[in-house]
Amino acid sequence: MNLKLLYFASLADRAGRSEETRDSAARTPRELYVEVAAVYGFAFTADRLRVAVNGAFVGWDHALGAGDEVVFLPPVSGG
Amino acid sequence: MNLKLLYFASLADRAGRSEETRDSAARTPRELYVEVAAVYGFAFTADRLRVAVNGAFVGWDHALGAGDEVVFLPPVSGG
Amino acid sequence: MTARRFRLGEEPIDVAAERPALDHAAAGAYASFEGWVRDHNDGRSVRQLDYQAYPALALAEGEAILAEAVARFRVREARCVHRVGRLAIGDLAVWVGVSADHRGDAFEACRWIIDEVKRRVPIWKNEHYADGESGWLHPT
Amino acid sequence: MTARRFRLGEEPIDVAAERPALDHAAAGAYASFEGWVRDHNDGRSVRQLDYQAYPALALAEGEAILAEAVARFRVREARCVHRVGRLAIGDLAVWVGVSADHRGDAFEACRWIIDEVKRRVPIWKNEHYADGESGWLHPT
Repeated sequence: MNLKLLYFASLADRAGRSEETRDSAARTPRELYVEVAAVYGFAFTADRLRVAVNGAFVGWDHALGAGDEVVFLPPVSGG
Repeated sequence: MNLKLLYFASLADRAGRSEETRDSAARTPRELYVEVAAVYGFAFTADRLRVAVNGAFVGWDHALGAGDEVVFLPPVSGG
Repeated sequence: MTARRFRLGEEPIDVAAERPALDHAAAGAYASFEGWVRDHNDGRSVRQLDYQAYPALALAEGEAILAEAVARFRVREARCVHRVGRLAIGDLAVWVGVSADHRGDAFEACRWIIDEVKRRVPIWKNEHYADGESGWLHPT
Repeated sequence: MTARRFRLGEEPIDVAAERPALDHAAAGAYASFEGWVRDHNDGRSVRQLDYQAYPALALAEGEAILAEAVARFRVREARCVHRVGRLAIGDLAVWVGVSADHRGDAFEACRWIIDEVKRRVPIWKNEHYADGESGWLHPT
């Protein structure tokens, strides 16, 4: 199914893009992160990231649906 | 000797004046406060007041000199 | 719907313009915090920086923090504005304002809000150093 | 001689005009406190109030407090202005501003300064109540 991914900060730098649409078999954010981390060589382990789907924080085993917007959030540094 | 006294807040209200020059035999602020408290009926005991001479805090047994400016300071309420 | 308590700002934050939202005749205390861009961090000389936000989630999470603050502390009102985009040394990066009847509550709520904003809101800082390097900060 | 850090103000306090004294390229944090005239105190409705100071000693004691704050806390600069004279509901009675490299120091110093000013500086408040009475406050 098609998923939309947004990338921020160092993840965007590493991926070389700020968004993409992927056709993925991942059923959860956990599976999706394994997939994209391998593609782009993301160094973060999942425990250092948070994940949001459609603009809200979710757990790593949240069930993904077609068309979902998925974001892996590296540690924040605002303020 | 002549001493100048300034009165603030409720002490000024009670004394009916904000300053006066007194010819007093008081050798210390402690003795001077007993004198003026009797004259004006000040209700504060000395332990609730601070005393300043010539613009600086002093102890109650500070030696007064002719022409000193003496102020008995009731509890403050700025801020 | 009430006015937003948390906002992202593309333009310089006008603190004076934010203040009327905090006025309240029963409020005797106002505490505020401002984060300014420093010329150094971790021993490196900083020239400028960029803040990037994930806007949809940053706005929702910031609004949730301000609502929590109003519920947790005895405050009358609380607001926060965070800049995004490029900032120079001395620029105002984030502002928090809190009004309350008593000063203890105003200080505690203000401190709590900036701590939570820094901990939870999806905003990232990219520092540009004097040596030409730059880097996104991801505190552990 | 350096500029005074503590002042008494006969006119409304212009916070924006006070701010440049606190700017510092190394300062990442600014905390401020403002005391506003409330419409009530101890269950009584307040219409207006007067602040009276013993100016010579208030200025000396205020300056001593600000110097102590700069010595005790890791701050870049600290300032305070306290109004005297007649004030109305909502008027700004006292302002404290502190800049520091880190926010914890800015908050702690700002809180300490307003606490010490309220405890030590010879300034008195006369509240005028809605029922026509008035009274000098002398907290125990």
